[in-house]
Amino acid sequence: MSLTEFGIDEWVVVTLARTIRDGEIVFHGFGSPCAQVAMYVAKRTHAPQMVLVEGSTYALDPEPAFIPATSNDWSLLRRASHILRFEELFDLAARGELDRMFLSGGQIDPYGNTNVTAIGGLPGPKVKLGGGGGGCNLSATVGDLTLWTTRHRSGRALVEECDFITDLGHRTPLGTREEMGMAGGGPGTLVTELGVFDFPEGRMRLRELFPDVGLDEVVAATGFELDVADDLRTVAPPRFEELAIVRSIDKLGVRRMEFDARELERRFRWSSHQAGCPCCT
Amino acid sequence: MSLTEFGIDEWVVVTLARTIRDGEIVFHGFGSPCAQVAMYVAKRTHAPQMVLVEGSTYALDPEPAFIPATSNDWSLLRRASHILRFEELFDLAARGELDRMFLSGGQIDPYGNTNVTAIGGLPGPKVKLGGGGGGCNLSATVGDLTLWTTRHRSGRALVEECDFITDLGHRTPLGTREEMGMAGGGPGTLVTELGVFDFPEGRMRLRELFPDVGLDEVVAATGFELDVADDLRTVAPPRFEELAIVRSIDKLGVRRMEFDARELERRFRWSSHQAGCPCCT
Amino acid sequence: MRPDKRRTLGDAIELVRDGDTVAIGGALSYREPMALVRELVRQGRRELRLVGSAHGIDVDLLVGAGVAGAVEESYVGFEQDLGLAPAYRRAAEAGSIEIRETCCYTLLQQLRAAEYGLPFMAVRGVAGTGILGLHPEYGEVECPFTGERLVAVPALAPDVALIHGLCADRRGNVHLRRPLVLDERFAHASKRVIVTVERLVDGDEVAQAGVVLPSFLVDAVVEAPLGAHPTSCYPHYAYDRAHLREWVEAARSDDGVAAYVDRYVTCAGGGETGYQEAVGSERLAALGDWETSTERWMELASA
Amino acid sequence: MRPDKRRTLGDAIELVRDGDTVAIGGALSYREPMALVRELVRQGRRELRLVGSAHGIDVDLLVGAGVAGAVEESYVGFEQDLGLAPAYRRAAEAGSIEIRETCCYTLLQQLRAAEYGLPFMAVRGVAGTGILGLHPEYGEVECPFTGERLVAVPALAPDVALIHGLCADRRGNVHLRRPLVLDERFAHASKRVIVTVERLVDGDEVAQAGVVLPSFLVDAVVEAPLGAHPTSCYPHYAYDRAHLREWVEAARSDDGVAAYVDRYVTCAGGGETGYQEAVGSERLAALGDWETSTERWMELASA
Repeated sequence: MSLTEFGIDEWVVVTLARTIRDGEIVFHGFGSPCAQVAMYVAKRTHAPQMVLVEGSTYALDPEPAFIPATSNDWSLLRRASHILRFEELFDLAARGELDRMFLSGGQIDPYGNTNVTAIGGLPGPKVKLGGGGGGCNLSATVGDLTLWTTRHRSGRALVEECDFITDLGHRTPLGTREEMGMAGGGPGTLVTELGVFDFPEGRMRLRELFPDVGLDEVVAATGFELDVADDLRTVAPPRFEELAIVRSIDKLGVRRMEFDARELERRFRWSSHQAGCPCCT
Repeated sequence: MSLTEFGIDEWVVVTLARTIRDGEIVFHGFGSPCAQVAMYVAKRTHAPQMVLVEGSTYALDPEPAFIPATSNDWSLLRRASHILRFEELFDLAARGELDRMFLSGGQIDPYGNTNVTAIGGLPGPKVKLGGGGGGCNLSATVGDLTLWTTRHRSGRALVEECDFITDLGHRTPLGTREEMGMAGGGPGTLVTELGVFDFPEGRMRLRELFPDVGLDEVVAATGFELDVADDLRTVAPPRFEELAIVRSIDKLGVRRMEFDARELERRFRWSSHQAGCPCCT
Repeated sequence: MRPDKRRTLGDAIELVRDGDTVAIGGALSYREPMALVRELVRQGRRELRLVGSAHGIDVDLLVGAGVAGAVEESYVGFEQDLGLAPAYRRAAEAGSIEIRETCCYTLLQQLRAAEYGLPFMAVRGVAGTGILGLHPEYGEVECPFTGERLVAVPALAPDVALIHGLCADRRGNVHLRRPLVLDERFAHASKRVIVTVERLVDGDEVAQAGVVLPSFLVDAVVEAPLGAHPTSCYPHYAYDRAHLREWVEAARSDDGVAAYVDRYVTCAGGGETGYQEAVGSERLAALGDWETSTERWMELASA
Repeated sequence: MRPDKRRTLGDAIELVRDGDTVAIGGALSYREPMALVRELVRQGRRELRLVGSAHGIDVDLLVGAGVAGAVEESYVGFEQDLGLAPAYRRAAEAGSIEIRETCCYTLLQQLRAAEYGLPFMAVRGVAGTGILGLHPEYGEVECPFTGERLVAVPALAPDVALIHGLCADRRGNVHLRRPLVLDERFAHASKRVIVTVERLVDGDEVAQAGVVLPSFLVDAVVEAPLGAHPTSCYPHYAYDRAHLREWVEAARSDDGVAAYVDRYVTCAGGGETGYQEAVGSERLAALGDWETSTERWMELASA
């Protein structure tokens, strides 16, 4: 694919990358190729001083030749400055020094709570999902959370109430983060394949749309009353440099595993004047 | 010195060595040359399967070419199978898996409490001693403690009551070990330059005398009413093999640093028939 | 000399009793003690309570083969690649195993309590999540200094830890390389520790390589080359993604699991030799090629 | 590139403020951050609250030079060899510093609490000892599961940790070799971390040697060859026992301390160059000979 044409997978990755601020210590969970690739994009563009913590090896700032389909693989150690111990990663987070983490979920509610444990809850799940890894505690203390899902359009991802809360958003039935004594900032951004959300006062709000998505589609795909920003915008397009990095780091295309085949058919190209948003093709 | 003649320093070391049982995990504190040399003697004679943990490096089963006068020295790492982390040593002890530790003290009371913090107590010490290192907690949970002092004769070492309790014996003003919930067994043996004590029902009792020491001397040197075993014996003499090991491992003679010069003048030799105790010369 | 802790796979697994709480080392598709897992299946252990962080075929196979009674892992599956763990998912949905899902950090704190000889540890998170509701054994503790109320978790000392390492000596000094995942913590916190290694070597060699688990922690050591297959054991071999796919396909039905177990685990050849014959020696050898070039490694990673 | 954290010794020590709680790495006569200690003396810091495990000349010099206001170490001295720490002892007996003697393990648990982001940790021992009475800040906690009452100790996050390492890169990735003593825990628990190293090297070299303290923990890194002298920094040099003896003799009086400080610390040559000149380059070079033979090492060890 040329650099003048790109897919939603690449755009989502770049959009995730842009939630990272330079200098942050950032962690993606395992089994999270979009977030994983996004971190390399950020590191090589606007956030050279971020500390990139690999999701299962806990390698610091590696330079993998490719991203494998499993997260605990020696290919992800290449040129790492160090490999944190399991304990060190979690302690760093518990004492509030892990600045950002990426979290996804089979279900996400308006407060940004996520369910990666079981559709239908436990016991007696309808679908037993994989589980939350370290998210349950990490989500409580990490400085800032970037959420994402690539299954928004399914209508099953953004729900009024999670069947089970695995990872903490801004508020649970027990109260707010503050009331529960959780020091982390909670979700700041949610990126889906339809648009980008923020969390003013702890509740999800649609902030940006991808140009080939209508507001009505988002409303239809969302299981609760949708807050929409007054100045709803189009998601900023990726830059050539960012796309090039996505493709060079993710040679095997593992980021695409997160998307339905139909979503991957979405193609964007730069308008010739390069000023505004890319057009859908 | 020939192997038919030996000093009290060597005899004390060998006597300490014999308190170690084969297979035990054994630790000496730093600044404890007699205990340190004793552990190598045990390891190379009756306790080949003990795990020898060096006192400040936490090296396991090293084979040093010599014992230096400081405890945290790379010379004590030679041929070690492993070097435990600081945390690992203390956790091992806290969970009750460190079988034996050697402890000394500027003061030792009849229950085996020791003071290595301050003569005269704190604040306002008469003499500020070095401090207890890790003994305060270790003495609570280690399986068995071997105490020693080389200053018994001074009359200041074995006292009715410690001015300050640094390391736990069998009973403190707060109660017994059991009452305080301390899982370790407490002191099993005390070796001094005058004799050997055990702790039946948690109180010190003279069990064995060195052959050149009279009971009256021990009574005079001890600051509390002395319990004496009915079958008071002479300390078993060192074997040639043990002496040879003491001398080969402690080439610099650091064990002697623990003794007054006068004590080092005490010399023993094997009686020609080798049956009984050595005679003083 | 220290006692010789070398055992056969069969003898080592006799240290595991029905109903034991069993900690499994490694993670996901990385250095899982698969030879020991297969031996548990062969010996027909039952009602094991599995604990661990994020795992894959090890737990899925034990659940599928009816060895597990309860699963206290933070994740079981095959990531975005091969998706949910079919046997685990089916058992969970059927209610045939107890799902005690945990969080990596909570488990770490419970292991630390055991390792530190303390009856509990505090955690900052968990409150407000569904995980708390799955664990009536958790409690609460008030900080005597700040008055904060924190979730308290009890010490967890697994009955047995199963770990696959790179090399060891006969006394049980074990060399591992990072990532260590929870292997160290399991070894320190567990009552019994069984280690398989790619190679048994002499004491000097393991000391030179770097001992991570000292012998006094280890009860049995078994030489089991390829003992992590189909997960990776670098630098010896990459993971066998095609074999994992085969498992995931098979595990979609009880019959498929039975056929897999029959073909690979309890196969005629017997033991690990039989397993390796069933997988094929050429294919196993190819997994060692990862280091020859980036292209070769990518090829293996996308097999 | 990551920020360049290289600093001069003088600039680095400006991260330490009067009254700070300062953790000192190393132990006894091993790898203590003596160049930083001497710079604290040169800059005239006051009322520092020192924390650490078993230490020697570092603490004794800081006490002697009037830099320390409180000492929370588990031991200060020169073992059976050179005995009690004269300056520390004199200040303790005169009541001119606060003696907050601790136990290695208690300190570890307090550092762990800070490192784990928890307000307290429990310890098994301490009850029944005099150490408890020195620490009104300790408390008690009841286990929510067993009902046991344990001593609770509050989190201790030192303001600054001072550590001497083998090598580091400019970003602050630091290589240490075992024994690590509490260096790692200090680096994780402290608010600011200052590291001196024998050699500044490039990132590849420190990664190859093995990073023990990753750069994000480290605030300043200073190249200070011989920066642990007169304590050892293997493999570079053994400890200088004769120099320690000289200190112990000097430290028996305030005048002796002043003369030592004048000769070695604030000497005309200035800074560490002046220190090394005062000690003598031939003598310093000789300490590197430990590896030539066992006999030579024994000679150095009994100097």
